Amino acid sequence: MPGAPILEVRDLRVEYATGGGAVRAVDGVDLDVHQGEFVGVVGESGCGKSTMLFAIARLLSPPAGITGGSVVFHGQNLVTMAEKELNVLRWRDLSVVMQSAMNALNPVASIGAQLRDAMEAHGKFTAAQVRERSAEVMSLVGIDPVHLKSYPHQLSGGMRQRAMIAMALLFTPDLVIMDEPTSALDVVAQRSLMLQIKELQRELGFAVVFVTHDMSLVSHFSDQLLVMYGGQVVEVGPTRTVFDTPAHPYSRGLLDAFPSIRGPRVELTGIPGSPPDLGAPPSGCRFQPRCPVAEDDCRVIAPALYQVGAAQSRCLLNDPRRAGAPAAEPDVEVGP
Amino acid sequence: TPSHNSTTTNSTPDDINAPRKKGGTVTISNEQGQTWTCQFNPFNPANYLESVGFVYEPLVFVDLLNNQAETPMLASSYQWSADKKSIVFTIRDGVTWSDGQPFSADDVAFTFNLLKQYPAMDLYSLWTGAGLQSVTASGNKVTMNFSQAAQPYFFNFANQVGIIPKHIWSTGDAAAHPDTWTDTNPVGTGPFMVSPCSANNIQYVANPHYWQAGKPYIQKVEYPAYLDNGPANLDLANNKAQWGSQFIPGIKQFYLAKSANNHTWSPPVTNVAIFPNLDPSHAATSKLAVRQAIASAIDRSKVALIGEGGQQPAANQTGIVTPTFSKYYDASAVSSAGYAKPNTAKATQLMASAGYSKSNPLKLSIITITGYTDWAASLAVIKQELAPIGIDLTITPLAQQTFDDKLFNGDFDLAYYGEPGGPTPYYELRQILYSKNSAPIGKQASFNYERYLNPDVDKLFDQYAAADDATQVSLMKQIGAAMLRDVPIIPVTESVDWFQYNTTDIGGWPTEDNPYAQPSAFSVPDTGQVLTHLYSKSAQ
Amino acid sequence: MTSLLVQPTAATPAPATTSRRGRGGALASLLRNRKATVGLAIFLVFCVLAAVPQLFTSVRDPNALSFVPSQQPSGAHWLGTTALGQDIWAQLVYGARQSLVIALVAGLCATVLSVLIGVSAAYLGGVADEALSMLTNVFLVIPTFPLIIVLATYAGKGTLLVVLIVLVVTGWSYGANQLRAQALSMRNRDFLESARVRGERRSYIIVFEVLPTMTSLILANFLGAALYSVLTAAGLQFLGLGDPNSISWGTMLYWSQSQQALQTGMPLWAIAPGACVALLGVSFALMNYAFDEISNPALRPVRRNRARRTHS
Amino acid sequence: MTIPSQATQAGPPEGAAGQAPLLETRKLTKHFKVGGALSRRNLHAVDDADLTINRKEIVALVGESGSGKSTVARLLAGVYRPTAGEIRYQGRPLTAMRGRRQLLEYRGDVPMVFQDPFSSLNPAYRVSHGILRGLKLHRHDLNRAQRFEEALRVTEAVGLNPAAEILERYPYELSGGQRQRIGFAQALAYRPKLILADEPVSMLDVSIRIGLLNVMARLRAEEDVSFLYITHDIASARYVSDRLMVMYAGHVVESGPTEAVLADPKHPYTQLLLSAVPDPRAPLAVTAEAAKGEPPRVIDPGPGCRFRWRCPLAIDECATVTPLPRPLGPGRQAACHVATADPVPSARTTPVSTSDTKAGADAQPG
Amino acid sequence: MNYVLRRLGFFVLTLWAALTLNFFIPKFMPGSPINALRDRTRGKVSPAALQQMLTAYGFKPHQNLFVQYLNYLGDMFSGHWGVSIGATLGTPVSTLIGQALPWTLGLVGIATVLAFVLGSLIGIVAAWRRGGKVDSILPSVFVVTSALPYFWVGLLLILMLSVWTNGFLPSDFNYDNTLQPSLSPGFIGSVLKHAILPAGTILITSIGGWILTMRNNMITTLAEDYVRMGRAKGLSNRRIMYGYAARNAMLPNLSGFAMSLGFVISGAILVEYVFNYPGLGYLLYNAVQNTDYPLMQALFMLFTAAVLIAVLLCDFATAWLDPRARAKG
Ligand SMILES: Nc1ncnc2c1ncn2[C@@H]1O[C@H](COP(=O)(O)OP(=O)(O)OP(=O)(O)O)[C@@H](O)[C@H]1O
Ligand SMILES: Nc1ncnc2c1ncn2[C@@H]1O[C@H](COP(=O)(O)OP(=O)(O)OP(=O)(O)O)[C@@H](O)[C@H]1O
Ligand SMILES: [Mg+2]
Ligand SMILES: [Mg+2]
Repeated sequence: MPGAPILEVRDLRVEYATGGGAVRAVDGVDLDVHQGEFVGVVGESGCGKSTMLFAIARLLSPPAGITGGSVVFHGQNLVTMAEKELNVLRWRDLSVVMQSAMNALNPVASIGAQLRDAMEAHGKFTAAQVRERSAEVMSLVGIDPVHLKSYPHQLSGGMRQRAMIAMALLFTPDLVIMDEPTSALDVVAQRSLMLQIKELQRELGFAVVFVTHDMSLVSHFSDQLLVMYGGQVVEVGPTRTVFDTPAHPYSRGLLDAFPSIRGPRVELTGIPGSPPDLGAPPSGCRFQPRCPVAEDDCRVIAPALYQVGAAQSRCLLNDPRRAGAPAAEPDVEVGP
Repeated sequence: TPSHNSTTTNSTPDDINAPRKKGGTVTISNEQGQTWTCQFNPFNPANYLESVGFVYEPLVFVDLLNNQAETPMLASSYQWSADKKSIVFTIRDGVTWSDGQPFSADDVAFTFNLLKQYPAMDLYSLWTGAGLQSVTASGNKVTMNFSQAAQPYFFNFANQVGIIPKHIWSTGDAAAHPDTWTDTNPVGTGPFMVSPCSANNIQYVANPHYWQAGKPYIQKVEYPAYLDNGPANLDLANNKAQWGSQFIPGIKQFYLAKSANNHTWSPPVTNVAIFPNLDPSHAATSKLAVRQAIASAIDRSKVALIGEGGQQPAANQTGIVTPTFSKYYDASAVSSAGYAKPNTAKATQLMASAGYSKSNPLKLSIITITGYTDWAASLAVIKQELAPIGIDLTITPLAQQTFDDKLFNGDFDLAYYGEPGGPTPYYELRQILYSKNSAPIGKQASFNYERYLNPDVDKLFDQYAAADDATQVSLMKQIGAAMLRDVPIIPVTESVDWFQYNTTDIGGWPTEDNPYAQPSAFSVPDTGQVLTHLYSKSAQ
Repeated sequence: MTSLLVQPTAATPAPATTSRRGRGGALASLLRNRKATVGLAIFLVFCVLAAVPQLFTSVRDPNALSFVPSQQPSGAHWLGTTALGQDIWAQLVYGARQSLVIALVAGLCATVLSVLIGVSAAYLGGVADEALSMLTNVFLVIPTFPLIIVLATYAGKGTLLVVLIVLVVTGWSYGANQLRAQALSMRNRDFLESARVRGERRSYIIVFEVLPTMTSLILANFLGAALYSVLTAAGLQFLGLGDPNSISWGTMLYWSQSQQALQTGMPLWAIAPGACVALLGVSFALMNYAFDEISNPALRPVRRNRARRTHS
Repeated sequence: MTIPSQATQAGPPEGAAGQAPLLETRKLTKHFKVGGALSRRNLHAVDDADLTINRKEIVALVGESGSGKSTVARLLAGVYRPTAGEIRYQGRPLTAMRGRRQLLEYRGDVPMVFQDPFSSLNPAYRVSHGILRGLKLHRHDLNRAQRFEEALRVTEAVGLNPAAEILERYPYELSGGQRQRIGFAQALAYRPKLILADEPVSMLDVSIRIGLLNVMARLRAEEDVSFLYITHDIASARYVSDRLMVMYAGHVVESGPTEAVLADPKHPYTQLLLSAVPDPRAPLAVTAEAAKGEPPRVIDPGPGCRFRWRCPLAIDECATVTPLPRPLGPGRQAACHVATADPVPSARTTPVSTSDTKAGADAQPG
Repeated sequence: MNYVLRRLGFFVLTLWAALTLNFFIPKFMPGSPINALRDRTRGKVSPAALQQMLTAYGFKPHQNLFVQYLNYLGDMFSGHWGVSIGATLGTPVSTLIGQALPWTLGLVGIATVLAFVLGSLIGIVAAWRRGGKVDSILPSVFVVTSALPYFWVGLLLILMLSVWTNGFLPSDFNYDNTLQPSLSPGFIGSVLKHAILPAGTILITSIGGWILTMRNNMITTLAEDYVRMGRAKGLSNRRIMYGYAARNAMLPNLSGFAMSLGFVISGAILVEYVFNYPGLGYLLYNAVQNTDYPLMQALFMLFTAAVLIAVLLCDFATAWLDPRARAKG
């Protein structure tokens, strides 16, 4: 990837304060996003994907709070930024598409009104300008601008998601954060939306951080793939590398959980057990209780991210010292 | 033929009748529980108290508290026929209506004939009950003919009916339905005129055309609406109002102690009594011994003292209200009947004869009206007094409507109640004891709720109408004796005309020494008398 | 007809049950809540007063006119005596029973009625639902207090029974509406569908599958109905529409008002019974609100957490 | 662990010949009234669906959201009464079953597993509640202790260990996967012949899904249970099912042995569906725009193919004549005027090319 | 349209049901206006005359019940409410109501609306400043005030601000009796002064409920994705607070507000009784005490209609503010 990353996340930590103690939902995540890049983030439900995204956009509200780390966007640390400055930057440079458009759109305001809202928060526009730009972005995502007058509940699921994306593209930001924008949709609709996002990205050149729990969905679209487990990044690398040669047993397990519609029919196993409770994560490697290849010291030693070819993996088995390979620095930064 | 010429009856001290200068304002504090409707139709029983006496005047005023002393009002005199079936009024000259029109005998005849035409207006059933046959005017005379001796009704037709102006009531809305006409701007002969009336206050101003020269002295009367006793009493205590007409709890501390000029005088007028159910279907209360026992056991003065806070006097078993009607009262009969003092021993014995004792008590329930706090307190005392003689009394307070229903239909063992009266005990006792006022259990009785049916007593009442004064007194004593003998009801205390007054600026109030009229603001037409006597000290 | 429905503000029962059971039963979590503990404590105190009033006063017949009237508070009469000569403290103590009985019995009956009507309406659906919700809505919209006054005035002497009936008749509709909405939202829950497919009878499903999941709402409703009953009954008695012979706080208020206690220098006579009504009401309200907090954790008081401080 | 053994096997499994299929529907139709009490409009959720499920067979029913899959399952489970058509169970029409007894028996034979593991268990009860109630209703021969034994057995059979402890828990104490297994255990407790599984895994995480599919396969192999497996995930349908039925807007548009249909989809809708499935193991075949539009809500439809607005191959006839299922090869049927029995030559190499279409999304019937 | 029709249908049906109830309840209750009037005239007037009198005023209890019912329904809708047959015998019911209505509207109406508006605002702010000082004490305080009986608060206020302070504030009636109604500052001042205590009572007892429900709704709404979305869009706090969160949180409260009007009336009766305020509540109390059927029935209908109309308006307001409600129809 050329140039410096537009987004640099370092050692990001987020906790939920609960009655039963702190739940560390994001635990030391590092992430780099370059101009125009498509970064896929996958992981099971509850592994902290949404929390991480909201932390990046500084959208967490109590009881969640960022307890450490930095989010540097265009050279500014969002974590320490004042709300006022943040508001200037939001949506112009960094926009968000949320998991469920039904909930993320204000149910009592028309789509047009919500677009206008966003525009008016970032400058003075005449009514005509607003109308024009709104119609423009709506057409961009393939919705008839007549729907600007519609209310969210009057649109189908797919249209709502598209409208959300249209809204995110109002100012042609540098980075769009997407939290499972397609998970409520049908395969067919999902497919067409994905293609559209990719197309828009090619056209407009923004970078995307795309969260999903469906690994196969991003397989064709993302440049970088980040696999999360239990609040941590367990594997990160170029998408194809991760798919072709998954280094972490969890990634392998995930891949093994997808039956194919074209390949030979083989028996798949999935991953037994269930994800860890982030309030009391298991000692050592977090995946260790479900890991088919776990060894004794996995229970004791918390692995770091180890470089494995073009990717990095958080598995002791990938520890170069263990494998006898030349020692790599643990906790290497993401990216080649 | 006895005739009453009333010019001589007024024997009040001079200073009261001495001429006064005009001026000053009186404020009445008499809780009504509602704001004013500003209707002054004197035949509307819901609000005639605000017009009769103030605006409308009767033919003759009868002073109940002073041996029926009569004051000629719109009639300067009258003459009964010998059989008392006909009466001729001589109508006063020189009276004008408050709108300046002259008053005449025609107006009087018109008034009474209107009552015939609209029975709803005939509040005292003159045409239906009293046997009125015709009312005619000729010159300054008005003649009323009755089908029977009508002397007892004199109080009603001469004293209670306010005379209305023909020239107003024979035109327009008033003529179309005089019974429901609102009469918002009443024209009368009385001392005052309404000006103005609002929901919160009626203001009366002196009638410049008033026929009693120089009267009224007071130039303005304020009659504010009170929704509750509390503020009404407060205004009295603070002398914001001078004329009070309601029960004041703890009157000594709350009212009298506030100022040396605060006074109270509440003359007794009727009885508050225990009404036992005499119908045979009520085994216990229809038993004479039980009633006698109750009558003997109750310490009436204690009830009056504790229950009524001493503001109502004790009653006696004859039902003659004393001292108001002492003339009819036979004290010796009472003591010889053994009711002069409470007698627990005798009562216990009587109960024993009926088969009850302290260990085998008679369970009785007495109904009363919710919210009559003094009655409740009285009953509490009665309950305590009846316990030792073997009566276990349950007090059952009922909502007014429910109480009425049960009382009228005879659905009770004992009821605590009081009935209205009149210028002599005859009126109250006839209501209570006359058999035609009764009805079988389950039917509404008009007054005789205890269902006392005694032809002998009926006869006494029948004779009264045509009888002369002395006979009337004797008849009443005989009726008192029946009360002692049969104990049809058990009078406990005497209910009074509530009256409080302030003498800081206002003089001329009726007092015990000079009871020239019933003093309460809810006694009509007595209010007219009081209002023409009051004067402002500061204006003199 | 559904837009009249007041949507229950409580969270859906599933998470509610979850969070409560999760930490050892409804009672335990109630006890952990400060508002609930205060409410419960007040309630228990009144329960004790109601159960054994004779432990707290030597007076046996608090309505008897046994003392010198209108005394100021003293050692002998802690709160003084009434203008009729009754010991105010004794009346207060003995009065707890009726207020409590009214609260509990009326609350319970009204709740049972709400459950019956609300849940059946939701579950039966169709015409039955239309009819029952119509009924509910009519009772909801009709101004109840005037109705109560009319009923209580005419229905005889305002005995306890009459007051109770009146309270139940007018008090059930709000809860029924809530429960119907809640049950309606559950009607097509998979576990009910599952019971139906299993072959369970309708009655079994309503009683054993639907109701247990609504316990928190039902309990909240009971507390609400109890609060309503306490206040309304006291109001009625205050207006003199109760049984003036009974010993209850509302009746005390009625007597004190009719004897002008405030104006005649006996404020305790009016204030003390009112305070008791208020306290009992407050105890129900506190428990109810605490219940809300327990079933909807979002409402609980938050302390600004450590996390937030790092970047604010 | 049992590999889906019938993977290669086409057509009905053994013992089907001469004997009535386990369950069969004829022209099964369900319409719903929509739009308030006064409205006469009908939503055609399922129209004229013929389907057959044989003994020991897993039939997958796929289709987009709203195509009527759940309605079919509910019709079969007896939750809804069909508007028209017939359901025959072991040769006997369902309508012929009289009384609660017989119906209970049917319910015992054909239980249902629900989609949402989070709401399909009553939160107020321990998870054993549903299983024990089911046993009480359907297994009269068992006493209390035996019922508990049986509950333990089925719990273990779906791979939950230790069964005794898990049965004592409340639903919220279990993970989604565990709850869904309880759902299967409930169904299994009746000793059913056929389990109607309505999207039993779609709410679960991918890592857990496959485990449950394996449970289904094993139950078929070991307990001789047939399944109606409803899903919109064709890959998982392929993984477990013997036969595949594709629904679109209330119609069954294609059916046949799973492998055969996937290898050579006849109906354009099946083709579209297949092309949309992402497959990380295969390279992205197209960059072209996928079909626009969404399946119509079928309210009082006229005649004609309901896919015609989105169909790249639509001809005039499609707008006037409703295509009926036609046999197209062994055990295969498709309801399309255009489809032919010949294999689509390019189907394998460029499976999505056919969906490169400009079908008008706005022309849908409302 | 369908929606409007349905709502109107509900309106008519409920009104009809309430009116019918209203017609029959007094019919089957003991007591009669005649007896009440007898008590009022202290028995001086003969029952026969009273009977005649009431007949003259339109009280005809012996008519065929069904005819009465039809007449009654007709009269209720046509506004021919008849004349009072109770303590205010002969006064047209409409006059009585006309006299009392402005006072109740002015006092109870304004106090209630004020409580709703203020309560909602405080609730919104408290929820927005979640965890702040206000928010931490607020629920406890207002849970307590919302459970206090109206009349007791009234009595306390009277005691503290009137009795103990020697009538610092008037504790009864709507204005000083010595004044004539006019627009003079003296009169208006008197009206306001007389309104302070009763209005304060209503405010104190009813504001808590609004604060709490609004706070709870707001907290729930603030956790919604669209609020977070508003932040993501970089909207100002005010815009999010009022335009996004409060507006949505308000919706469920609207119908609650309409419903609460019913409770307002009950509160009004007690408050007006305690403060002897000559409003509708007091009128009703009197009507009941005096068996004044026409007045009772007209008031009852008025109350029901008022609540219904409020519900209807709130329904339409909700529909106007919430497009989803419109769709549900
Ligand atoms: N309010 C909260 N209080 C406590 N813990 C929370 C809260 N919200 C989320 N969590 C925990 O934080 C963790 C991460 O949640 P998050 O929503 O980020 O997961 P996710 O990966 O986005 O899951 P999904 O795929 O289901 O959206 C979860 O384990 C969850 O239990
Ligand atoms: N009880 C019902 N009343 C009215 N319409 C219904 C009902 N149940 C289903 N429908 C409608 O019938 C159609 C088919 O619904 P169904 O639930 O069978 O679809 P599905 O294929 O299961 O969809 P999904 O994949 O979303 O579960 C839908 O348009 C749905 O709205
Ligand atoms: Mg998420
Ligand atoms: Mg479905």
